Amino acid sequence: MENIFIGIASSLRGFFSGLGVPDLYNDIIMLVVKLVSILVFILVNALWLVYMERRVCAFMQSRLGPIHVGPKGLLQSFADIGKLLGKEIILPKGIDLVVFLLMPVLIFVPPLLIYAVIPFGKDMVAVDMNIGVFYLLAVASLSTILFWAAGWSSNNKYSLIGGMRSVAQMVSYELPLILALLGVIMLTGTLNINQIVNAQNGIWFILTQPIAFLIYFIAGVAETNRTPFCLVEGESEIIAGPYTEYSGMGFAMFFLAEYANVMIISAMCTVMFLGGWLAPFGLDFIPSWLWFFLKMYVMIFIFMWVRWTYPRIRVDQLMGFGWKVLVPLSLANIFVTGVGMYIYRAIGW
Amino acid sequence: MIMGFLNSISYVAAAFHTLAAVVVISALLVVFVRNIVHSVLWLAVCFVSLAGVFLTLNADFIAAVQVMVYAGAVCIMVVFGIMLIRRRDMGETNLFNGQTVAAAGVTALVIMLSGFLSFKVGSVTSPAPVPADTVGNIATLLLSKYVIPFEVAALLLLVALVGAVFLAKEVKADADSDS
Amino acid sequence: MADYSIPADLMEALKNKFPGLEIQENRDVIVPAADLIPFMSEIKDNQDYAMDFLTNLTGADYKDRFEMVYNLVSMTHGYTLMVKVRIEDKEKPEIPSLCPIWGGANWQEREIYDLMGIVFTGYTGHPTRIFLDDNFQGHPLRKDFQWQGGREA
Amino acid sequence: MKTQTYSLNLGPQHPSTHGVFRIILELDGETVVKATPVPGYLHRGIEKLAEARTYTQVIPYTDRMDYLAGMLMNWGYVQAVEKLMGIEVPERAEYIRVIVGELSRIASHMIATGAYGGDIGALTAFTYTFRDREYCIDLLEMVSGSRMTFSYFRVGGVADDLPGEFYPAARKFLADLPGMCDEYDGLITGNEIFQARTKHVGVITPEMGINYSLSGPTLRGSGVNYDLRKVRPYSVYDRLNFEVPLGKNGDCFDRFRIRIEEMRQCGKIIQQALDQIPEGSIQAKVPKVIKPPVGDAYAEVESSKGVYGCYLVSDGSPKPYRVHFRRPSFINLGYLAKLCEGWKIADVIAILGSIDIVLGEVDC
Repeated sequence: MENIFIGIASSLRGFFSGLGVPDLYNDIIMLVVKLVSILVFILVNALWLVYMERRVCAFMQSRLGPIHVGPKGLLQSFADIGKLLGKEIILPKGIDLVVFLLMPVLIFVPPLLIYAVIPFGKDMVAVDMNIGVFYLLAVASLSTILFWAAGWSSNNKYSLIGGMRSVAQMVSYELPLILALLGVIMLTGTLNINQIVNAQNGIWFILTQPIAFLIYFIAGVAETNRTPFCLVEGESEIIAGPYTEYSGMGFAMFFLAEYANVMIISAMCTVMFLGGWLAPFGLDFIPSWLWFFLKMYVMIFIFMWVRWTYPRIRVDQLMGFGWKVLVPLSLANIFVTGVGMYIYRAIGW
Repeated sequence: MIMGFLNSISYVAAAFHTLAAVVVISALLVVFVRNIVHSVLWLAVCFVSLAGVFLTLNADFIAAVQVMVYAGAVCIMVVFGIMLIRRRDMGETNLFNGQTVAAAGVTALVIMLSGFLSFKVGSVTSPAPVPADTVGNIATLLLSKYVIPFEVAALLLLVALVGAVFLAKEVKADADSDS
Repeated sequence: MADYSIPADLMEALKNKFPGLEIQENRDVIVPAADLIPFMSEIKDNQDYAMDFLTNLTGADYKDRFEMVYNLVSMTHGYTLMVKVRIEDKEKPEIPSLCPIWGGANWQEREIYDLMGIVFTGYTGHPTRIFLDDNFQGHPLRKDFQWQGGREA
Repeated sequence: MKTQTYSLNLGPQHPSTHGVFRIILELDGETVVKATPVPGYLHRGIEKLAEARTYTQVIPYTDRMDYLAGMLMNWGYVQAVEKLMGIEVPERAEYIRVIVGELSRIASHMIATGAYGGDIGALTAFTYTFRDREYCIDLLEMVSGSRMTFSYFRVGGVADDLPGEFYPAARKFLADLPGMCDEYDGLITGNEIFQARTKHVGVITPEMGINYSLSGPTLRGSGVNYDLRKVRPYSVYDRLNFEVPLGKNGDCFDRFRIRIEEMRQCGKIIQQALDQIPEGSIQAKVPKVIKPPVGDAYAEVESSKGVYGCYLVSDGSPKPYRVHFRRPSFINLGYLAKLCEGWKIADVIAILGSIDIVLGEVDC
């Protein structure tokens, strides 16, 4: 079980070299296979998350949620996608056509790029990058301009307000997000995600860096634009923000990208603070990738729990909270971590 | 035959040339498109492909910095700039003004100067291989050899930050929005 | 039913102040249109009455006149009072606006203007239509209004 | 720095305007410079329609005004007719009116509470209040056979007596009601973000509230003790013991909180009414064709939104000569433009939700 995916990969590679394919092309083929499987993974998971969100939401709201399509409503997401595919894509008057049509497509690029560096299990990472964490943060910041451009091109004031909010929100929450991760990076002294996971063999960083975890979680919720920081969509104020004018599959793409982003933030929480694919309490008989998913889904559930419990914060409160609470707190966390490490070394453990 | 052709080219070189072409074309489009929003979006394309160029040079850290600082943050700043432009229709916001000739002169001068300098220096290839741990080296250099410039830069940014806060405060007194 | 109307002696004082006042047997008060603003200011500001709450403002279209109806309440004393004003001019009904005295009169006057066509004077930019389209012709709550068009043409 | 304002058309199709209501906002960034409310998209001319119906036929129209608290709308109208005709309503009918009226008030406040949660962004609150409202509506269905537009009141009494199964069901609902209110308090009222969003937002001072003829929870949120059931008790409210919850600051939070407190008080009122309800007739002696004497009358009740009044003019014919409804939602909205100035877009939604309007009633 543990090595099932690695086994598949190596047998595939063996199959191709058996056919006489040179190593270079074999590498490229394997990369494509990995990327395609990541794409499939994202889509399947996003579809599942749509279903899960509805079930969790229904559970929180004391109702049933989707139960009719397929067993326990499992096929609901497929029905939704089918419905959305059949919808006409409405092009409002005065839009910037190219940008308008391009954004739902491009919105999937940053998540896709990020998944390349996430270790789904022991030795299960598409690209083991030296500066994985930094790369991840850099790419994640790209999606903001896509939201903004989608909002701008819609030629709708609600969309534009949503787009501007997404920019303002990103500016205030990217900083605490990065600063929170700095604490972990200081402890491990590396930007390599695999090494960070390995460093948590003894103790998970959620125990040594609880404040950083909290800051990362809050800023992560803000990054994914979910309640209580769902100002970008804010459906009771600005309808659906940048997605207001999108219909059919264009809207569905934004919708799925949101879930892809939720998965990324959850996966990052898992990797950076919850020991990644490491098995706790020596429960090694469960394969590492299963551990990773378990932890990731616990985080996703918490995300959903928060979403269906809290009201939405106001835009100036959001900025104030980011700049006046989270940034100083994360700076203090870095300071305390530095001092702590110094003392730790001075004692000489 | 195709296999032979594929084997003959260097993938890194191909990637470099493609990316370089994208950089140049997108940079030209930044200047020539008439809509300033499109111009900004092309600028983002330019920065991201520039990060790609850095990657072909094995400078992964610089590439990530390029994406984060330029493609991420600078574009956002430009967006804020656009929002200050008072125009209902963004169609004619990135036009040429009367100083085309002067600008062409300056540009030509810069190109000539940089061409002359690169010719004089010649293309130097470092015999040492690219170290795997670029980040560690950068950190060590920043905090030992270049610690004073590093601190001065930090101080400069701090001053800029305080100045920005001060300016924002002034604006607040004018009953401005907080976006 | 308890009695919440203004005591008789206070009514008498009002009658002395505004001779044009007509007090009906159910203690509703009919005020001449010219006296409306001074009368309303008096009963609002004089602490003996303190009619500070304009509950209801409406109008009715009779054959020979329009009648404005104002229901007032005193928060401090608990008095209630119905004030009526007769507008004899059926062609061009006009009456002073109460907006300077009560903010709450604004929308109610706009409603009456919209549906009954009574013009409220003395307050700039007021009244405008509130329910019906700005281009709508006529005032539906008038008895002589005939609906043109629509399903029942 | 010089900035330019822009206008934003909020509604008539917007998720948070509680129906077809439109506000034209003049915005500076996200801050409201000027707000112009535009009602009228649901105007059906009920006052005009009533002039062509008999007195009894008008009753169903009143349901369609505040369709969330139809019983109270019936009540205000029949009370005006009774006042005009001088009809004494039998005691049992008065108690039944109090019971169904207060149930309607609870149903209305539950929607107001849940919808306000939704306005602030907590959609879950909405489903909780709607779940509980079902029980309330079930009770009203037992009584009137209808779940929203009841038309249960008649001039001089009510249409039918309470059915036998109503009493245990109502007592069970009343026993559950405090728990439901506690749940809302825990889920919404106690939430930090909710309080940050609503406290000190959209403050109405008592003076301005009175000046602008506000009523109901909107006025009582500012601390003005003006509840017709206490100030000028009608029906049998003078025999029932209850309190009027009052706010302190007049902000959105107080207006919201008062509604939950009022639900608790409604429970107390219904409990007492059920205990005290006498046997007897449910309908006064009223002629078959209702022909009030020539004259006019104005009667008021305290509806869930505020003071609901009805002004009736009779010319002695079987049809009313003129009917005017003083709708609390409409008059409460008159202050909205002033209230919104200087707040953010999100606050406009919060303020509008805290006034708790029903567009059927605003536009009439």
